Amino acid sequence: MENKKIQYLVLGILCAAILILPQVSNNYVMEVMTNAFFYMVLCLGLNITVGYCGLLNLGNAAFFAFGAYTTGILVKMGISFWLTIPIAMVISVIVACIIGGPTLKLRSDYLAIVTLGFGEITRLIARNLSITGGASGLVGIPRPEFFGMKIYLINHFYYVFFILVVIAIIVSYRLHQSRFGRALEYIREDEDAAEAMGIDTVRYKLLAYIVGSLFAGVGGCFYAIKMSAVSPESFLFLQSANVLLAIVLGGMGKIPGALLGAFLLVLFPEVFRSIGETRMLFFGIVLVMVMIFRPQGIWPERKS
Amino acid sequence: MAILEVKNLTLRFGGVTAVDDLSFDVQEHSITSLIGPNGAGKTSAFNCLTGFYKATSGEILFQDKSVMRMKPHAITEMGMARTFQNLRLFKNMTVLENVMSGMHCRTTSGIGGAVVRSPHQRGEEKKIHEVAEECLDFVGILNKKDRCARNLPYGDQRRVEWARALATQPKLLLLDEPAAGLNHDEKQQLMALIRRIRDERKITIFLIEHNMELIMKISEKIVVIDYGKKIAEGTADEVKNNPRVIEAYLGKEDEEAV
Amino acid sequence: EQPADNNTGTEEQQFDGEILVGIMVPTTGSEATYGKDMENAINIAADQINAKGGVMGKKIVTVTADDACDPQQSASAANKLISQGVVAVVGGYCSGATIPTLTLYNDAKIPFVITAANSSKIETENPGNAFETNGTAKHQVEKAIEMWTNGGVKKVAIVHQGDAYSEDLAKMADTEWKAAGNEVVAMEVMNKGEQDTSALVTRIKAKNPDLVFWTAYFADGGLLIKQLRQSGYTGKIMVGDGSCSPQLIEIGGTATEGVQVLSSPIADYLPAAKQYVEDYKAKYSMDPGPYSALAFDGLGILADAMTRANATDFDAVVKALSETKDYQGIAGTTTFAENHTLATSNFMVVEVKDGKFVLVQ
Amino acid sequence: MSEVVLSLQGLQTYYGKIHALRGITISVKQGQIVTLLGSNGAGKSTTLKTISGIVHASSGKVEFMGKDITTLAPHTIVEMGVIHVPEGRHIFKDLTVKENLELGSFTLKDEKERKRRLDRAFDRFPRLRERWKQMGGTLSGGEQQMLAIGRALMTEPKVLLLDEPSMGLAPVIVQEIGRIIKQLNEEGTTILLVEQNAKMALKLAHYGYVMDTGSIVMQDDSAKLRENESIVKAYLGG
Amino acid sequence: MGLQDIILQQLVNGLILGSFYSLVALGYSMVYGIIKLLNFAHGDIYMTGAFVGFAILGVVSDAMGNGWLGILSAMVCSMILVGLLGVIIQRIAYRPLLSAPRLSILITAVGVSLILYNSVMVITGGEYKAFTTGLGYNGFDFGSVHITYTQIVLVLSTATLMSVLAWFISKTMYGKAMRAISLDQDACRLMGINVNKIIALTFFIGSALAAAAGNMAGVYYGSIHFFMGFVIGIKAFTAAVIGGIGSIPGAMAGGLILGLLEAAGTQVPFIGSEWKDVFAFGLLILLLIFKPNGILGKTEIERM
Ligand SMILES: Nc1ncnc2c1ncn2[C@@H]1O[C@H](COP(=O)(O)OP(=O)(O)OP(=O)(O)O)[C@@H](O)[C@H]1O
Ligand SMILES: Nc1ncnc2c1ncn2[C@@H]1O[C@H](COP(=O)(O)OP(=O)(O)OP(=O)(O)O)[C@@H](O)[C@H]1O
Ligand SMILES: CC(C)C[C@H](N)C(=O)O
Ligand SMILES: [Mg+2]
Ligand SMILES: [Mg+2]
Repeated sequence: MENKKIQYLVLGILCAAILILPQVSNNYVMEVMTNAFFYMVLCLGLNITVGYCGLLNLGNAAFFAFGAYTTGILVKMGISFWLTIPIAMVISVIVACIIGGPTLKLRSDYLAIVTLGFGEITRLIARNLSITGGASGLVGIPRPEFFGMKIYLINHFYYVFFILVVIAIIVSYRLHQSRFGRALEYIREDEDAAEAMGIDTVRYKLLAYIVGSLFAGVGGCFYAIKMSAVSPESFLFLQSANVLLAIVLGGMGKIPGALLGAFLLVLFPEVFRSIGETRMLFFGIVLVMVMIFRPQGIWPERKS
Repeated sequence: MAILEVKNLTLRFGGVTAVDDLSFDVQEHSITSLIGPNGAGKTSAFNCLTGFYKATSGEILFQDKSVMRMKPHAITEMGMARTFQNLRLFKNMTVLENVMSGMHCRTTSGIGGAVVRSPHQRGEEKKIHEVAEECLDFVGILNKKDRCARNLPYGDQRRVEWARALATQPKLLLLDEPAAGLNHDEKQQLMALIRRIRDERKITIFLIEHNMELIMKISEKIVVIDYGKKIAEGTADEVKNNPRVIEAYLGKEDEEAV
Repeated sequence: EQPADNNTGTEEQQFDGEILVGIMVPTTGSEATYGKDMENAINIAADQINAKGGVMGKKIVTVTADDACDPQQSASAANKLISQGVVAVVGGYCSGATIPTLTLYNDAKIPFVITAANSSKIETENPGNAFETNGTAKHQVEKAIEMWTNGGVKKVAIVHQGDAYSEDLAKMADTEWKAAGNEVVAMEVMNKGEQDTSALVTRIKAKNPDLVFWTAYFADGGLLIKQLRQSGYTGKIMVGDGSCSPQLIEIGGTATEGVQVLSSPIADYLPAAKQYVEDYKAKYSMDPGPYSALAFDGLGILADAMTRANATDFDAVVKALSETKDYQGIAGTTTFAENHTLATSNFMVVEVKDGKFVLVQ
Repeated sequence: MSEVVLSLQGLQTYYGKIHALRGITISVKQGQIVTLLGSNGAGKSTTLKTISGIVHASSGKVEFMGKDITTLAPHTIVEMGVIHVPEGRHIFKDLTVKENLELGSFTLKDEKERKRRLDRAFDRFPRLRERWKQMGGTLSGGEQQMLAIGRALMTEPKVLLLDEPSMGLAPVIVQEIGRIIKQLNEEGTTILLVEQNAKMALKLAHYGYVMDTGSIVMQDDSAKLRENESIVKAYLGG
Repeated sequence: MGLQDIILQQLVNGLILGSFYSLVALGYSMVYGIIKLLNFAHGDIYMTGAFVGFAILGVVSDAMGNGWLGILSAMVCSMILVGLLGVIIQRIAYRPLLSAPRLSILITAVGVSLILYNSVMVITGGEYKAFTTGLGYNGFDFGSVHITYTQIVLVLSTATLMSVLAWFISKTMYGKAMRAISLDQDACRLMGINVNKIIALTFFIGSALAAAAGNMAGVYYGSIHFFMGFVIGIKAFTAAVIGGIGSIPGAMAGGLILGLLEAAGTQVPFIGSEWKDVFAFGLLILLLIFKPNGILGKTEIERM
C-alpha cells in the first residue's frame, strides 16, 4: 500500500502544479497546455472505444465535429452555451446509434473503413451545407459566461479544459473498474467467450461506441467556444488518426497512457517547430522507434 | 424430467449437413455425454444449443422454453453455460477477472451506476468478487487468482474455464472435450470434479468427449451421432456393445494393440 | 525562442529601444513555401526600415510564429506572439487559419496587418484591429466580371476546392455574375489532392460553358486545366489569385496557354519593386513569390502608421492605420476604406503566353 | 549398434521469464520410435519446438547427424530432413488438400519429383485423394491429422517429430494413426513421438523418456517403462 | 454532348481512375492478406515510386528520350528500386512488430508514412514536379468521347500487371506460400518455408505495383507532389475493403468499382460534384452493412 500513497502524492503534486501554472507562465504555454487537455479528453473517449473494447474507430473526428457544430450553430442562434452541451450529447448518442447500430457487427478492419467513411461523410456534409457555414465554417461564435464571468481568456479556457479532463478521467476510471468496463474488455479479448458468459456483445459494443462518442462530442462543444470558429478543416481524417495515434503511443487501454499520448502529441510539434520542415520527419522516426521498442505503448504494463 | 429437449435439429452449412434431424433429451441432474467420430457434428450441435449457430430447422427446449431464436448471451442468462473445445480465455486478464465475467448475467448495474458509484453498484461489485472467488476455490485455484490467465499452465487454464462457466450459476453445463490434453492423473481429478459439480451444485452436465475411459465411467446416458444423425443412445454398456457404434467410432478393441 | 535580430546591415546604428513585430505565416505544412516567402519579405522590410533609422528611433525586431495553415495551430501561434509581447502582427496567408486569431489579437490589443488572406469572412469578423492589404474577394470578382463582360462571356462554370478561401471567392463570383444577369452553368468542387478530375471535367464540358473559373490554388488548378484541354474543352479559362504562380504553367504545361490569371501585385510586374527583387535575390538567392510584395509593404504600412501616430499603443496605431492614405509601397498605393480593406482594388490580370505570364491589365 | 541421428544435450529454453526446459538430454537412434511422456506443461511440445527451431534454446545443443542445428532457422532444419508435425495439426484451412500437400514440399525445386511425392502421399492416404479439392479447414479431425502427417512426409524426412497425433481424435482414428506411425517407422523413418495417450505411445515406441516440469525424470526401454509402477499409476491407469 | 456520350465518357473516366485504385489496392490487400497489416504507408510508396521514376526519367531521357521507351525503362527501374525500399521498410519497421498488438504496427505504418512523405518533401523542397513526357493527347473518338493512346496503354498495362500477379499467386509455389503464411506462419516455418523471405517478397511485389501506379499517374496527370499518396492511399484502402480485404481479385474489382462509383457520383443528377465522396462512402457503408466481408471476401457462417 506504500505504493498507493506515493501515487496519491505524485497526483497531488501534479494537480497543484497544473493549478498554479497560469500564475507562473505565459499565454503560449497556456495555449499549448489547453490544447493538450483538449486532446486528453478526445483520447480518453477513444480509449474507451478502442482501448477498452477493441473497436477500431477511425472516424472519431465526426463526433468531435457534431459537438462543435451543434454548439457553434446554437450559440450563434442565441442559445446558452451550457444548454448546448446536453443537446450535443443527445445528438451524439442518436448519431452513434444510427451509424453504430448496423455496422458494429463488422470485423475490425471493415469497421475501420466504415468509421473512416463516416468521418469523411460528416466532414463533407459540414463543408457542403450552408447551416454549417460551408467550407469557411462558423466564425465569431460568442464566448459563454459562467456565473456572470465571461470566459474568453486563454487562462479561463485552461481551467475549463482542466476540469473537463478531470471529469473525463474520473468517468473513464470508474467505468473501467466496473461491470460495464470489464464487459468491454471481455469483448476485446474474445468476443465469443464474452457472449458465452452472457454478455450482450452487440449492445455493449454500441454502448462503448456511444460513450466514446460522447466524450468527443462534449470535447467538440468546448472546442467551438475556445476557438470561436469551427471549420471543416478541423475534422479531417488526420484528426481522427492523430487521436488514435496518441493512445497507441501512450499505451492503449490505460488512462495514464492516453493522457501521456495526448500530451506528447501536442507537445512534440510545438517543441520541434523550430526545426521546421524536418519536424514531422523526425516525428515519424520517433514514432517508429517507440513502437519498435515499446510495442505496448510508452506507459508501462500493469499486469505480470 | 428433461431439462433439455432437442427435436429434429438440423444444421446445414451450404452443402454440408452437420447436424441431421437429431433428437434427444438430457434429464435434470444427470451426466449425459455426446460422442461420435470426428466431424460428426458434436460441436456444431453444441453451438446450436448455445445459440452460436442458427439451426436450420428443428426445436430446442431448455426448461420447456424454446431457445431456437435466442442469442447466446440470453441463453447463458437462462442458465445454460458452456466451455469451448479450444480454450477461450480472456488471455490478458487476471484469473479472477476471467471468472468475474461469469457473474455478468447475474448482475445489472450499468454505466450510470458505475459513474456515480451507487450503493447498488458497490454491493454488486462485492458480490461479483465473492462469487468469483468461491468458484475459483471450488475448482482449486483460488491461490492463482491474480495471475494473468495467459501465463497459467494448460491444466489450470482449463480450470479457469470451468470456474468461469460455474460463475454464471448455470442449471445446465455443457463441456466440449474437457479431457483433451489431460493426462491420466488429471483425468481422474476431472471426473471427480464433474461429479462434485453435479452433486454439490445440482448442475446438470452434458459433455462431448473422445476419451472412452472418462465417458464410460461417468456418463449415465450416452448419445452417439455420426454424420449428424443419432446412431445409438443408452447407458455405457448398451452403447459399448452396439455394433454400429463399434464400427463407426470405437473400433475393434484388439486392434488398439497394433 | 529569442526574437531574431534582423539587423544584418554593416553600419552601426544607435536605437533607443526596440519595437517587436510578430510575423504569423505558415512555415511548415503544405503552404510553407509561401509563408516563408512572406517572412523573408517582411524581414527585408524590417532591415530597410532599420537602415533608415527605424521607427521613432526604435529598431524593428521581428519574431515569427508558424500557423501551419491550420486553425488550431494558428491559435497557438497567435498566443505565442502575444506572450512574446509583440506590439503588432503582420502576415496571415491562409484565411482559415487567420480568422480565429482576429479576436485573439484584438483581446490582447494587438493590431494585425493581413497581407495575403482575403476571404470575405475576415471583413465580417474583423473586430476592428485587422487591416487587409490584399484585394478582397469582392475586388477580385469585380475584376473578373469586368474581364468576362468585355470578353463576351455568357455562361460561366465555377470550380473551387472546398476550402474557406476558394469557396468564398466562388460564391462571390456566383452571386455577382448572376446579379449581372448572366448564367452560372456549374458550381463544382474539386477535392484537394485528387489527381483525377476527368469525371468533373466531363460534367463541366457537358454544360458547355464559355469560361471556366478556377478559384483555388495552382497545383490542382494546373491538373484541372490540363484535363479540361485534354477532354477537348476549347472555351476560356480564368483562375484566381491562389493560382498565380509560375508552377501553374509548369504543371498544366501547354494546356495553360491563354489562361487568364487574376493576380495580386506580383513583384515581377511592379516597376517600384525592381530594387526589392534584387535585394531579395541577393539575400535569399531565389525569386520572391507572389505575396512577397504585399508582405513587404505590410510592414511598411505598419511602420508608417506608427510613425504618424508617434506611438505604439493599440488605439493610436489602429487609428493611424485606418487613416492610411496613399501609402506608396512597392506594390502600389494603399488607402484603407471604412472596413479596413483596400479602398481600391489592386488586382491585375496576367495571361499565359508562350509558357510565360504577360501582363494584360 | 545403429547410429544416433538426433541428440539433445542439456537444452534450456525460456518463454520470456518462464523456464520451460531445464536441461534436457535425449538421444534418438536411426530407425527408432522414441516417445516422450509427461504431464501437462512438462515441456514436451517445447522440446520438439526447440528441435525444429520454432523456439530457440538459451543453452545446450541440438545435433542432427552430428551437425549442430541449435541456432538454425526452421526452414533450414526442414531442408536437412527433420520435420515437425505440431500439436493441433495446423492445417492451412483455406487451401485445398492438394495445396496443403504441395506446400509440404516447398523446399523442393523439381516439379516432377513433387508430383511423384504427391502421388505417394495419396497412395498412402487414399482418403486424401478422394478429397484433394476440398479446403483443409472443412476436413474432419481425423482427416486433418492424416493431412498433417502426409504434408510432413512430402519432404521425405529422416526424422519425424510428432506432437500428440491422437489428441481429440475418435478411438477408431487413433487406432488408424497408430497403424500409420508403425508403418512409417517400418519404412525407415525415425520418429520422436509426444503423446498423452501413454498406452499407445509405449506400445509403439522402442524407447521412452518421461518429463516433468522441464526435466527428464526417467528413461528406459518402453517395455520396461510399461511395467514401471509410477508410470502405470500416473499415465496408464489401473 | 448527349446523355449517352456523357455516360460513356464517365465509364471511361471511372475505368481509368479505377485502374489506379486497383493497382494500389492490390499492394494493400497483399500485405494485409499476409500479415494482417493495414499498411497506411502504402500511398506514400506510390508517391515515392512516382518521384523515383521522375528522377530516373530525368537521367534516361537523354539516352532514350521521354517517349514510351524512356518512360518504360524509368518505370521498371523505379519498380525495382521502390520494391526494394518496401522490403527495407518491412525489415526495419514491421518485422520487429509482427507479434505486437495489431494497432501498434498500424501506428508504425503511420510513422513510416510520415517519414516517407516528409523525406520526399524535404528533398524536393515541397514543390510540384511536372512530369514532362513526349506523349500527346492523340487517340481516337467515339462520337464526342475522346480516348487517348495513353489511356489505352494505361489500362492495358494495369490489366497485364494484374493478370501476371493473379497467376503468380494462384499457381506458383511462392504464391501458395504467401497464402499459407496468411493462414498459419508457424506451420509454414515447419514446412521449410522461409517466412521472412516470403513476406519480404510480398512487400516487394506490392511496393513495385504501387510504384508502377505512381509512374503511370505521373505520366498521365503530368505532375507529382509529395502529398499525392494521401488521397489515393485512403481510396485504395477503401477499394481493398470493398473487394474484401486480403482478396486479390477483390482488390482489383474493388478498385474498378470505386473508380466507377466516383465517376457516377460526380454525375448524379440534381446534386453537385461536391457530394461525390459522400455518395461513394455512403454506398460503401451500405455495401458493408449488407455484405459484411466485401464483395469477394470470405463469408463467414451465419451467426445469431
Ligand atoms: N463453420 C463451419 N463452416 C463449414 N463447415 C463447418 C463449420 N463448422 C463445422 N463444419 C463442418 O461440420 C461438420 C461437423 O463439425 P463439428 O465441429 O461439429 O464436428 P465434431 O463432431 O465436433 O468433431 P470433432 O470431434 O473433430 O471436434 C464437419 O464436417 C465440419 O467440417
Ligand atoms: N508460447 C508460450 N508462451 C509462454 N509460455 C509457454 C508457451 N508455450 C508453453 N509455455 C509454457 O511452457 C511450459 C511447457 O509447455 P509445453 O507446451 O512444452 O508443455 P507440454 O508438455 O507440451 O504440455 P501439454 O501436454 O499441455 O501439451 C508450460 O509451463 C507452458 O505454460
Ligand atoms: C491566394 C491567397 C491570397 C489566399 C489565401 N491563401 C487565403 O486563404 O485567403
Ligand atoms: Mg468438436
Ligand atoms: Mg504439448
